[in-house]
Amino acid sequence: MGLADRPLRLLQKRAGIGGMAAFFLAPNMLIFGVFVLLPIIINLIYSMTGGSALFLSERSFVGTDQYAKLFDCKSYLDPMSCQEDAFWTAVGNTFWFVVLQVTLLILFSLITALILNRELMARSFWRAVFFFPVLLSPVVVGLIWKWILQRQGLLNFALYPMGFEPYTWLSDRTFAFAAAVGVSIWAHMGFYTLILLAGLQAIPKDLYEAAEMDGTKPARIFWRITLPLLMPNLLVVVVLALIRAVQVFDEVFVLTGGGPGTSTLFLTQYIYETGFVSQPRNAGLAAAASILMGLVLVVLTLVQLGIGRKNENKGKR
Amino acid sequence: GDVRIMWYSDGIEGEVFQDLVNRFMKENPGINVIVDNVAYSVIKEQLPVQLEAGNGPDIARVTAIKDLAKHWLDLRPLVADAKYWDENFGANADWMRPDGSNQISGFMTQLTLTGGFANKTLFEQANVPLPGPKATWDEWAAAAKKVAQSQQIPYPMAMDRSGHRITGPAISNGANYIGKDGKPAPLDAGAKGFLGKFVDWSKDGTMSKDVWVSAAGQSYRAAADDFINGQVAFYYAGSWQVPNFAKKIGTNFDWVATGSPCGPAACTGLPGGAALVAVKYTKNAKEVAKVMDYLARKDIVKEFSERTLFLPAHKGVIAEGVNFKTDSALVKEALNTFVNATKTTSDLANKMPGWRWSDTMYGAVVTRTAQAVAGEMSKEDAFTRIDSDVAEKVKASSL
Amino acid sequence: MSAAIRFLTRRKGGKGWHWTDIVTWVWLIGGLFIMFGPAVWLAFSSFKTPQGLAEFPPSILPYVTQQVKVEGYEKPLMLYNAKMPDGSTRVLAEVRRIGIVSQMVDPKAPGEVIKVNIGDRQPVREVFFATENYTQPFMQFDFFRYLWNSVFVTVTATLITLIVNSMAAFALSKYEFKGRNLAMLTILATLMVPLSVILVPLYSIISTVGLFNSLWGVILPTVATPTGVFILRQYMLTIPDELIDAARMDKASEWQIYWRIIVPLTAPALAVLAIFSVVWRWNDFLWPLIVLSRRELYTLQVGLSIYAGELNVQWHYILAMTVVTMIPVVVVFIFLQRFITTGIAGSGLK
Amino acid sequence: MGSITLTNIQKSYGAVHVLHDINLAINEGEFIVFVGPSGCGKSTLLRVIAGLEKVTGGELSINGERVNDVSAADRGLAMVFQSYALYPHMTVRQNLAFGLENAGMPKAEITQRIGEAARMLEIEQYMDRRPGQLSGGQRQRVAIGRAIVRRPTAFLLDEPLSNLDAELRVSTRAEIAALHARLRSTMIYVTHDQVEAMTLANRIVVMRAGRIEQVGTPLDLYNQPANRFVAGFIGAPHMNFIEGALESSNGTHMLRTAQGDVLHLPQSVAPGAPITVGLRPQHISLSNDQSGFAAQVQLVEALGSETVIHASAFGTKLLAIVPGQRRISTGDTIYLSYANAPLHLFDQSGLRIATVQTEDGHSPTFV
Amino acid sequence: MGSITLTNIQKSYGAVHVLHDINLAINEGEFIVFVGPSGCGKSTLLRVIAGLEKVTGGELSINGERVNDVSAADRGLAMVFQSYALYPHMTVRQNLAFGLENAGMPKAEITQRIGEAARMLEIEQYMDRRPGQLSGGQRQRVAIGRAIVRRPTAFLLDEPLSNLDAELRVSTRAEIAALHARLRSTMIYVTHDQVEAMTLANRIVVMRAGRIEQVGTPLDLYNQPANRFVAGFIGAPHMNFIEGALESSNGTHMLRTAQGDVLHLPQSVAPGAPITVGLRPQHISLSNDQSGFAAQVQLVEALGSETVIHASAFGTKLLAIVPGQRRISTGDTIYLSYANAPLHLFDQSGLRIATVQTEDGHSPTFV
Ligand SMILES: Nc1ncnc2c1ncn2[C@@H]1O[C@H](COP(=O)(O)OP(=O)(O)OP(=O)(O)O)[C@@H](O)[C@H]1O
Ligand SMILES: Nc1ncnc2c1ncn2[C@@H]1O[C@H](COP(=O)(O)OP(=O)(O)OP(=O)(O)O)[C@@H](O)[C@H]1O
Ligand SMILES: O=P(O)(O)OC[C@H](O)CO
Ligand SMILES: [Mg+2]
Ligand SMILES: [Mg+2]
Repeated sequence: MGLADRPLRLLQKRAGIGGMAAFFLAPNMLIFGVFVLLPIIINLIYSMTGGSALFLSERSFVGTDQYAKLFDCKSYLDPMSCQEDAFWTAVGNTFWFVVLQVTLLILFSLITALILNRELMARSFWRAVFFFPVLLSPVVVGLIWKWILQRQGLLNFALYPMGFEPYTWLSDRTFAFAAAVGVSIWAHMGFYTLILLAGLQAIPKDLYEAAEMDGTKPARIFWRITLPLLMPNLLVVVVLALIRAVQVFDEVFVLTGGGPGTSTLFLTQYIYETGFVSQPRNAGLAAAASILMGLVLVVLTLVQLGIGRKNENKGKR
Repeated sequence: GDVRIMWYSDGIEGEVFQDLVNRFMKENPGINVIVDNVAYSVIKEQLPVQLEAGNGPDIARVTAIKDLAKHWLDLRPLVADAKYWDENFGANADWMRPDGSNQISGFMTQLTLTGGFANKTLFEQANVPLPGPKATWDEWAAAAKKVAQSQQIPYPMAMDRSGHRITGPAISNGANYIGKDGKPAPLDAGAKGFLGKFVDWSKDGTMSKDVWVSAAGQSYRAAADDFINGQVAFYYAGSWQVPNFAKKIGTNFDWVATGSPCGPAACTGLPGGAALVAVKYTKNAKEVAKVMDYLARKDIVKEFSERTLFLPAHKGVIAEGVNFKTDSALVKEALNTFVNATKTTSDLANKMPGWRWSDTMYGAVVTRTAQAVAGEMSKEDAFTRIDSDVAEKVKASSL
Repeated sequence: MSAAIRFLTRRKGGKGWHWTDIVTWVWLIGGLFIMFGPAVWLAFSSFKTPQGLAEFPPSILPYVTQQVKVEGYEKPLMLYNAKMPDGSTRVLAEVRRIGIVSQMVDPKAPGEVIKVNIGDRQPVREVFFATENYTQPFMQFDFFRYLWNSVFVTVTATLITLIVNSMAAFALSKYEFKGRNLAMLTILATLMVPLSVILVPLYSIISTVGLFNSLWGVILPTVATPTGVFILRQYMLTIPDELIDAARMDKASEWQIYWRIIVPLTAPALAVLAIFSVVWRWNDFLWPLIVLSRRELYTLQVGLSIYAGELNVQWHYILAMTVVTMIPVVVVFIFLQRFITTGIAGSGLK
Repeated sequence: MGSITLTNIQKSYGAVHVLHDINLAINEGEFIVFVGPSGCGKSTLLRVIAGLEKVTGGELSINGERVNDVSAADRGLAMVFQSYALYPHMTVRQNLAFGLENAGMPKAEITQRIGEAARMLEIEQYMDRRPGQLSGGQRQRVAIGRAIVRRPTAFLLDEPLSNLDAELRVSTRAEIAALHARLRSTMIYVTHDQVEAMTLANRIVVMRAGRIEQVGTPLDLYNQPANRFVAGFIGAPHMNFIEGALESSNGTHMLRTAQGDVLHLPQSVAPGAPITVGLRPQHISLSNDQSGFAAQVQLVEALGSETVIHASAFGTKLLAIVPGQRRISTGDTIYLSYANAPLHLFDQSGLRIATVQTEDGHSPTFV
Repeated sequence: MGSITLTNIQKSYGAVHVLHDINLAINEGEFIVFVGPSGCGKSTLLRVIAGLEKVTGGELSINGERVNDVSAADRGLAMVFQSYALYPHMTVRQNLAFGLENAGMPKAEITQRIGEAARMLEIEQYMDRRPGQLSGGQRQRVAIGRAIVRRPTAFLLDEPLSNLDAELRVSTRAEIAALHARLRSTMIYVTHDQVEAMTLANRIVVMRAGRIEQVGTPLDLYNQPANRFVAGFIGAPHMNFIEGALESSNGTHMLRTAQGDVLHLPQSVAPGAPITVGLRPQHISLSNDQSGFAAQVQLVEALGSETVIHASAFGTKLLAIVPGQRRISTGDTIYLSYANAPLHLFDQSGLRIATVQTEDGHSPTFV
C-alpha cells in the first residue's frame, strides 16, 4: 500500500481534498451501482409490467396495475376482503413481528454485549458461544429448532417426564409466532452483539473513570455514559435489525413455513412465492410488493437517522 | 466435446447415474459427459431463468416438463431410432412437448404414482384387518380410526401437504379440473366433495392436521416422519417413499403399500415423475442425442430402475418385469403394488402431468384448503377463493 | 489454582457480589445452554444414521441398536431386552418378526426359539457414530475443489469488501461534500430490498457482463455491501477528527490518513465486518447457486445442497457437511475476534 | 522561507465569532508568541494558520502566496496540538516517524532525527510505548518531538510545555530557543507562561476576545503596555491598578482616590481627568522606617526566594513582591514605598497616557 | 473526615514498576501538593488513591479504614483529571450536574452549586456548549468545576491549572485556597508550578522515579532540602551546584573546584571530603565594584521585573537572578557576589550536610 501513495499523492494534487473524497467513494459506488442499484431500478420497472415471462423485454407494460391489485381491498382492516389477502395478512404479521423482534433483539444484544465487554474469564469462549448461531446457515437454524419444537421434538421429550403430554407447539398460532420471533433472535443476536461490542470498546476508558469518581451507579453509567456514546453504533444496530426484521424469511420459512395457517406468513415469503414458486410466476406483482416494502423501510430509516443525527453531533468530542 | 447434464437426486440415483454415464464415456471416448449435481431448488427455480436467457445445460433432469417444453430440443431427427422412442416412451411423451407437436424431448427417468401406505404392524396389534384393494377412502378412514384408538397413536391418517397428492383422491371422487377450452374449470362437485371431506377429517382428527397447517402458501410438506415413527396408521404419499421407508423404518414395524383407495369415480392415484430432456440451446446436438440414445436403452433403463428402486416408464422394461435390487421383501412387494396400480390410473389422472395449468390448480387448492384446515376460512370460502385465484392467474399470465 | 479461582470470581469493585455479577453469570450460563446447546446437539446429530435422525423421542447422543453374530445365523441379529412371562428380563436376539410376535434366541444358547410379544421388547442400544455421514460425501463429491472455490470466494470477497467499504465509509464520515447525505441514503435505501427479490434483474446483469459461471460473478455483487459501509461509517464517526488534523500537519496524503490512521483505528469494526463477511460469503447459497451451474465451480454450500432433492432431503449428509464447513469459520472467528478488543487504550487526546 | 501574513482574518463557528479582523505580519524566522486569556482565540488562530480551519473571512499568505485554499498537508508547517493528538495506535517511535515517512525520507535519516529529538526531550526509554502508556508530560514531549523532527518552514506550538515540570520546562524551553537559533524557522508559540513568553519571543502578540491588543517585543510590552489590559496581562503577578482623579496644588501633582488617599506624581500630566495608575508588584518595596505609605497585610505567600504580600491600601487590593523570606503576618500594618518605580498612567478608556518614573518615594520625575 | 494513609504502596504495569514503597500519612483537612519530574508517578499515585488503579502491593486507608477493595465510586473522592475526561456528549452544565444528580441532590441545590462554580471559574457563558466547542483552558475549568461542585471528603487535582493563563491561574489558585479554607476538605494536588506548590501546600511531597524524596512544609523544603535532588527541584530556576573538595588553610575554609577556583566557606565543615555547594540564583547579586567573583555572561533573559543571567564561573554554569532590567549582554564579564546567601552543602551521595550563611562576599559564618 505504500506503493499506492505516490500516484495517489499526484491525484490528490490534481483533485484536491474534495476530489479525494470522490476517489474513496468511487470503487464502492461503482460496484454498488452496477450490482445493487441497477437491479433495484430494473425491479422498479418490473413492478410496472405483467405476464409470466421472466425477462423484461418479453413483458408487457401495465402501468400501476400491480399496485392497484395489491391495494384492491374492500376494507383495509380486514385482509380477507382484499384481492391479495395473503399480502395484507403478511403485512400485518410482519408489522407485529418487527415490533416484537426488533425490541427484544436489541435488548438482548445490548445486554450480551455489555456482559461480554466486562472482564471475564475465557472471554473469547463466551463470545463464540453467543456468536455461534450466526455461523449457521438459516436452513440449519430453522431445522434445529424445528427438531426441537416439533411434536416429536426435543422440547416435548424434555417435558414428557414432567408429565406434559406431547404438544404440537408449531401448530399453535401464538406459540408459532413467538417461536418465529425467538428463533430469529437466536440466530441474529450474535451479529448485533458483535457490532455493539466493537462500539463499546471505542468508548474512552477515562470517561468511565470520571463517572466512577462522580460516584455514578452502574445503571446510571449505562444510561448516561455508555448508551449516548454508543449511539452511532446503536443506530447501525437499530437500522439493520429493523430492515432485516422486515425482510425475515429463511429460518422462519424452514421452521414454520408461514404456518400454522398463515399466522407466520411474512412479506418476503409472500414475495418469494408470488414471484418464484407459484405457477405461473407473477414477477410484476412480487416486484411491486417489494417496492412497497422498500418504501416503508426507507421512511422508517429516515426517521431513525433523523433521531440519530442529533445524537451524532452530540457524540463528537 | 462436452455434454453437461444437470441432475438432482432424492437418494442414491445420482451415484447410479454417474455409474452409467462413466460406462458411456468408456464406450464413446470422444464424448465427455459431465454430471452437474444440483439441489432440486436449482432445477425448480434457477433453471427456468437460465433457459429464458438461452443458457442452461445440454441435458437436464426436470419435473416442470410441460411448462418449460418450449426450451426442449426435438430429438426426433437426431436419435438413431425414433420408433424405438415412440414405442417405449410414447405414453408420456406428451407431458414434455409443446401442445400439438410430435417432438421427442426426452424420457421419464422415473415414474411416480401417488398411493397409500399402511402400518401393518399397528393394524395387526389392533386386530383390525387391512381393507382390501377395492376399499374406499371412507372404509380406510374408519379402519385407521379404529387402529389409532386402540393403539393410542395421535393420527389415524396423514397426507402430504401437496396439491398434487390431494388431486388423485379428488379425481377418484369425480373431480375434473380441465375445462372444455383446456383452461381450468371452476371446482366441480367431485372436487368440492373430496376437499370438503378432507377438511372435515382434518378437523375431527381423522387426518393429521399438523402437516397441512405447518406452512402457508403452496409449500410442500411431507408427513413421512410421522409414518416412520409409527404415529400414523395410513399415510397417503407415493411410490418415491419406498426406498426412504426401507432405509428409515428398517425392522421397526411392517408396512405395506396399498395403492390408492377408491372413490365413486375411480381408484386412481396421480402419476408424475422426472424426465431427462435435452435442451434446445445446446451446441452439440448430435452428441447430446447420442447420450440420450444410450441412456434410453432398454438395458440401461432397466438397470437404473432396479438399482434406484424407481418405477420405470419404459414400456418394454415394464412388460419384461423389473427385478428390484433389494433384500427386503416389504420393499419388493410395495414396488410391485405400485407397478400394478399404474394399471388402474384413470385417463384424467394421466392427463394431469401434461396439462399446462395443473400446477396453478395444485397451488390454489393446497393454499386455500390448508387455510380451511387451519380454521382461517370456511370450506365454501376456500372453494370460492380457489376459483378466483386460478381465474386471476389465468388472466394475469395472458397479459 | 487459587489464582484461577480468584480470576473466575473476579467481580466489579471487589467486595461481595454486585447484582451485575449475578446477572452476568446467569446470562452466560443461560446463554451457554440456549445458544450453544442446540449447536452441540447438532454436532451429535450429524453422527446419527438417517433412521436415528427420524426417531422419536430424539436422543442427544447418536444411538443404534446393538447387533450380535449368533451361531447358525448368517446376518448379525439385533439385541433386545425382552420381558419374560415370569417378569424377568433377558437379553435376546431377534431372528424374525411375524406380525406382533417376535421370534428370539438367546445369543449364548441359540438352539431354543423364544416367542415374545413385540410390545414386551426394548432394543439394546449403544452409542454409535455414523462416520459414513462424513466419509461418504467426501468420496462422492470433489470436496477439495469445492473447498478451494469457497476459500477463494470468501477470501477475495472479504478483502475487497474491507477495502472498498472502508474507503467509502471514510469518505462518508470524515469529509464534507455535496451529496454526502444523498449517497449515504442511497446506500441505506438499497438495503431495503432483499436479494431474493432482485435475483432475476441481477442475473440478467451478470450474464450480460459475462460473469455467469464465474467465481467473480459470485464475488462482485456482494462486495459493495451497504451493511459494511454503514457499520464502518458509524464507527469512524467516533474517531476524533483531531487525529486527522494531526496527520494532515504531518504532511500525510489523504490516502495515508486513510491507510495509516483510519484503518488501524477502525480495527475493531473492521474485524467485525471481516467476521461477518467471511460468514456471509462462506455460507452464501442462493446467489452462488444461480451463478454457478458447473460443478467445477461449486462452492461447498452449493456442493452440499445437492442432498436437497425434490421429495427427500438427505439430512444426515447435510448435517455432517454443515459441521465440516463450520470449522473454518469458527477458526476465523476465534482469530479475528481478538481485534475487537485491541481497542485503543485512550484516544490519544488530552 | 516562512513569512506569514494575516489580513482581516475572521472566523466564526455558526453564530459564535471567535476571531475578528486579525491583521498580523510575521517575518521569516521570527519567534512570535501568542498570549491572551483562556478562550481568546489563540488555538483557533493557530489552526487557521495551519490550514485546519477554513477562515470565514480575510486572507492568509505564506511567503507572499495566498494559501486560503491550500490544504494543511501542503502548507509545510508542523504543529504541536494543545490536546497532543497523538496517534493512539502507534508507538512513540512510530508517532515521530510518521511525518518523516510521509515526506519519503530515507530510513537512516529518519532514525537519526528521531534519535536526536528523543534525546533532547528525554523520551528515549519510552520509544516503544503507546501514548496510552505515558504520563501527561511524556505525551506532551512526544507531541513536541513530532513537530521538531519535521524541520518545517514554520512551527506552530500550542502550549507545548504546559504539562512539564519546572526543570524540564526550562531545559526544553532552552532547546526550543536553540532550535530556533539553529534552524531559523518561523515559530508561532502559544503560552500562558510569562517566562516563556518573555524569554522566547522576538515579538509577543497579546490577544483578547478574538482581537489583537498589542504586538511588540517583550520589554516593549512590559515597559510600555498600550493599554490597561496588556499592562495587566504581561507580568506576573499582575500590575496593581489604582484609580482616582488627578489634582495639582502647589506645584505638586497627585492622584486622589475615591477614599481620599493621595499618590504623588510627576508634574507633566494634565490635571482634572479620572485616570488609573498602574504599579507593578515588583516595584513596591518594604520601608524599614515608617516612610512610604501604610498598608494592611491580608495574605502573605512565601515562595522562598521572594514573598508575595497581599495588602490593602489606596482603597484597593495591592500586591507587593519583596525578595527573600520575611516575618510578616496577616493583619500587620506595614509601610511600602514606590521609590524608583515606573508608574503607568491610563486614561478612562484604558489607553496608555504615559509612563513616569518616581525618583524617591514621594517626588516622581520623568523618565 | 479525610485522612489518608498510604503504607508500602506499590504499583507496576507489567514489568514497569511505577511506584515503589510509598509511605505517606495525609491528615484530615491538609493541603498536600505532589511535585516531581514528569513521569515520576504523580498521576499514578493519585489514581491509586482515587481507586482507579489497583495497587500491586501495600495498603491504602481512608479515615482509618482499609479501602484497597473499595470501588472508586464508593470512596467519596472527587478528581480533576490531567486529561480532563469531560463527557463529550453532555453540555458544560450537564457535565457539572452529573455527579450531583448521582447523589440525588435536589434540583434547586444543584442549580445553585453549579451557578457558584461557574461564576468562580468564569465559564458562565459556555454552560450550554459541549466540551468539543471549548478552548483548552475552558475545558480545564469545567473539569475543575466538576470536582468542586461535589464537595467531597477529599479532592484529587491533577495539574488543574496547567492550561490557564497567568491571570486566571492566580485567581483560580486563590479560589482553590479559599475553597480549602472554607470546606476544610483534604486536597491532594499535583502541579509543576512552583508558585502553586509553595503558596497552596501545607506540605509538599517531592517524588522522583516512583519514590518519595522528601515531605515537608514549603519553606522547609526550600530552606533545608534533604538532598541535592529536592534542592534542585524546589525553587525556580533551579539551584546552582558547585562541586569540589573542602580545604582549610590559615583558619579560612574553602571549596576548591577541579579548575582550582576557590569558594570561601564557614569554618565548621569537616575538611577533605568532596562535596557540592548549592547556591540559589536569587541569592547571587551583581557587584557594582569589582568585588566578588568574575563570571562570563553567556545568555541574558529579560523578564521585565527581573533579569536572568546565565554565566560561567567556578568551571560550571551559574544562574543568577537580579531584579529589574539590566544592560548586560552576552560575552560581558561581570562581578557577582554571594554575600548574605545561604549555601547548601551536600555530600557525595547527595545528602544534605548543612546550610550555612555567608556574611559578606568572602567570609561566611554560621547561621
Ligand atoms: N499503562 C502503562 N504501562 C506502562 N507504563 C506506564 C503506563 N502508564 C503509565 N506508565 C508509566 O508510569 C510512569 C508514571 O506515570 P504518571 O502518569 O504517574 O506520571 P506523572 O508523574 O503524572 O507524570 P506527568 O507529570 O508527566 O503527568 C511514567 O513513566 C509512565 O510512562
Ligand atoms: N466548535 C466551536 N463552536 C463554538 N465555539 C467554539 C468552538 N470551538 C471553540 N470555540 C470558542 O472559541 C473561542 C476560542 O477558542 P480557542 O480554542 O481558540 O481559545 P484559546 O485562546 O486557545 O484558549 P485556551 O488558552 O483556553 O486554550 C473559545 O471561547 C471557545 O469557546
Ligand atoms: O445486504 P447486506 O449488506 O445485508 O449483505 C448481507 C450478506 O450479503 C448476506 O449474505
Ligand atoms: Mg487553546
Ligand atoms: Mg501526570
